[in-house]
Amino acid sequence: MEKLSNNQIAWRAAQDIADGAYVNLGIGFPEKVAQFQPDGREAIFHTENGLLGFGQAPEAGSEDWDLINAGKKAVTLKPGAAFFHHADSFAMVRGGHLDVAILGAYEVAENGDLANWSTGPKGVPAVGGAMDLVHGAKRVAVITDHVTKKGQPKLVKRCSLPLTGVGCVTRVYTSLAVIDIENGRFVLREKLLGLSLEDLQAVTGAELLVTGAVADLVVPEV
Amino acid sequence: MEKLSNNQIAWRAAQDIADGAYVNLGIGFPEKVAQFQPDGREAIFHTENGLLGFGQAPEAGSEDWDLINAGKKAVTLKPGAAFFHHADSFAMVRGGHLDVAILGAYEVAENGDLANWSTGPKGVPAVGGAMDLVHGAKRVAVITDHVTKKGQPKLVKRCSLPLTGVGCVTRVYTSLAVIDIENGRFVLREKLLGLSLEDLQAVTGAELLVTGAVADLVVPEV
Amino acid sequence: MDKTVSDLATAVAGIEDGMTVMIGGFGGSGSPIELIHALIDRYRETGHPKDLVVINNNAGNGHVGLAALIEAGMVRKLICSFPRSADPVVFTEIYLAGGIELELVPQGTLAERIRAGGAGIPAFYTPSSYGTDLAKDKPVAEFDGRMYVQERWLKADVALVKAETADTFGNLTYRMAARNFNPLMCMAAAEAIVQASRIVDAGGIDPEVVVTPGIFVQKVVEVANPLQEEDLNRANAAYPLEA
Amino acid sequence: MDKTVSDLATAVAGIEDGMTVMIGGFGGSGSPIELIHALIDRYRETGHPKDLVVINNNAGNGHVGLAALIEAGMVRKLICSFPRSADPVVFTEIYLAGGIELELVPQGTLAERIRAGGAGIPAFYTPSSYGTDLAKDKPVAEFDGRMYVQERWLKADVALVKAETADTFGNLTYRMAARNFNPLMCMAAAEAIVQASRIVDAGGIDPEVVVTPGIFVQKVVEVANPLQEEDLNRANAAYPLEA
Repeated sequence: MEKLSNNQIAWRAAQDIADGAYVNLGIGFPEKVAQFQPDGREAIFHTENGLLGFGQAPEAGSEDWDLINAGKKAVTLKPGAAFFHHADSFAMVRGGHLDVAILGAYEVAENGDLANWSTGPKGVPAVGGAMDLVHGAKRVAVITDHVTKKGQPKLVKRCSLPLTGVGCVTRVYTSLAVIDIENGRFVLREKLLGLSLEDLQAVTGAELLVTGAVADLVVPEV
Repeated sequence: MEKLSNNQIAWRAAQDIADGAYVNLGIGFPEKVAQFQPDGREAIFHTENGLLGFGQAPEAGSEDWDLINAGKKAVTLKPGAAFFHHADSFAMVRGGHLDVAILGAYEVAENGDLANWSTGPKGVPAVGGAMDLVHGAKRVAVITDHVTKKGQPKLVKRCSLPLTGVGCVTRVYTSLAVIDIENGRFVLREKLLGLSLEDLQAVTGAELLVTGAVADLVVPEV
Repeated sequence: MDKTVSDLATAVAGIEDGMTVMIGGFGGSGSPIELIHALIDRYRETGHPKDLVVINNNAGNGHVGLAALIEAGMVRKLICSFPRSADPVVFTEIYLAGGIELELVPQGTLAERIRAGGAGIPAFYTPSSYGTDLAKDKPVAEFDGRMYVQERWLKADVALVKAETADTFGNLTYRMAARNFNPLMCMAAAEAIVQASRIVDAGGIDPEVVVTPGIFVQKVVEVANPLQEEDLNRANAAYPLEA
Repeated sequence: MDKTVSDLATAVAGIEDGMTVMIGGFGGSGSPIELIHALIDRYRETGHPKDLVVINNNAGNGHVGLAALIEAGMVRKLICSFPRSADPVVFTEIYLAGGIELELVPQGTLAERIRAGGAGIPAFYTPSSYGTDLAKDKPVAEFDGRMYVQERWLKADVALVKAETADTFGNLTYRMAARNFNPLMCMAAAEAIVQASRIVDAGGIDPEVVVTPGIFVQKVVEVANPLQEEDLNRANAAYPLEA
């Protein structure tokens, strides 16, 4: 089955970020979204460790390890940046001041539940800021491959893994489709050109509603 | 009956403030305490409106009305001062970071209750920061005339006026005596030279315990 | 992105009847007098906004700023800690005549309720006011052997804020003790409207010394030489001011 | 008043067995490595302090700083949000062998619990973790139709903090994102012990740009050129460091 690359999923998610939006990108894959801001729009990126308005990574060798993001990667400052402490940082998160948070997922359920912090009782658990982000940002979106590496659906009826948050996700950008969560159901908005609804449904763990036009998910090579 | 002037009461209270102590003085009479710091000691004064380390009033005509204390009087800055917002200011108060708060009183009860914000349902009620101060500072002291203008005791068995705080006062500096509150009782520590215990008890609304030596309350003319 | 608006009238144009309006300042220090006066101008021209719920530490002084807003009859309810001042005649007369509602809140609780509103904390416990008339009907709870009062967050539709320097992204600094409630109110209002003595480009404020990050600010208007309430009152001014 | 102490060993001399110790930093950024290493030195010489409860966002990286403290066997329990790193081998091995207790707290809740400890707020409600395993056995409550989890304050006996500039009164500034948890931990600890890259006289920091007012700080020691955990780990360093 044809599918979008991670870069392409990130590109698609970036198209929905308005100029001047305050955005938090989860550690790892979601960080890619910052690379694909449309021309003429400038989002302001927030990182949990007390910085608004950071830019891309510096050149190797010129890192300043007091200027990092939540993934502990070195970043740079853009004009209009601000530093603050962790309680103020999460006041921004919990207080509903972020316009968008874009996170990765192990599972997203049709009721908006998200599981992205723990794959079970084995190993060392680690949660970071995910449980705060899912209840804070005005819009919580997920970017993810549509299925696991083993081909199992990541969009499911109910999450089987430990939850990050209850009823928090409103949009999912996958390698095959763009899907909103409305009233506890998956609503299909966009799917890859040439991908049938039946084939998409077959790799989705809960029913996909079609309540209006379904647009073609067209993404350039990036 | 001989008694201390307000300046003298303030002087006595000032003697118990250690070098380097963080101190909040209530609006009005308690502000006088700052004038009588013993030589060689420097307390750091906190004001609710977001300033640590202020000094005396500027000369008339050179006031800056953005540099005021909680009583809205113009003050000056001392070296080592810091500005902060109101939530941080009351984090200092409520979080137990102040060493001493010295407040005025309508009534103080032997159980440590304080009434100093309202004389009853008439007029416009106003509380300010008093209810926070009484539950925050490590030591909450009161300075007051020993009796009201009508000669009634201000140190009482139980407060009759609306409370500012419950069981919060630990020491009272009056125009006649220094009295600690311990285990719900007034314990006499110092009284004016020549004032008999009987005469002092007669103007005090609850029993004065004597559990040890009672020192002479000797205060210079100030 | 540029959060600058051209003038005071535009800045306050969206404030509607019945809104909850936080107003920064502690007495006159940090009080956004020009924004308040712009709001009074609008009311005098249009009859709106009225029935406002105003949150401020005080209740105005003399006949300018917040006192003038109350005197104009625009305020239905005031939430404050200390409705007294050198010249509290406006609030006192209207309050004693039953013309305005008052919710009295201890000052530290007021500050913390506003911060909680901005920080997404719907309720918290404080020792302040426990056992007093101001805790009546509030839930209480014991933690580690001590009693506490449960307090709820305070949010607002709009905050009127006075800053010293703003950049076009809305990052703010304040002037000395004029900081007071202003940064908290930026956090707790859906729309923080800021008057700043100067506006600089993004990058014009050192990121280390920003007090209010721009995420908490929606509109910024420049008022280069703001009036001080204390000076106006010493001159016995009343709003509208004589030219 | 002068809160300066002469050297690192003196600064950490009062930390005793069983104490709760907050350690600032987010990963290596803002981590007071020299204070941590001084504490390890003391343990190697005296066998104390041990059985510490440590509060930090992470669990150390490589074999320096917090990781070295854990590796030395001084930590009984860790309270953190994210015990993973580029090289988490020390914590991972000891944890999986049952040698250390872990309390996992969402990062925003961790920050707010520490602030609450410093601000005299014994408990507050947050939406974070509602309905998840991390809210198990915690009280919940509904406010305005939404469910929240009750969280308790966190306090400590001691905080180890890294600052950029300190004055002799303990007023502090930080360097960029090294600020993170450091100002909160100063508030929440009975004794905040600060290493600063430079110490200036009172008056040497503009009162407008102080981030941590001195009231929250008890001891300050100068460490002019502090090590960065990231640099040490890229050099595969382990504590004690080779000369």
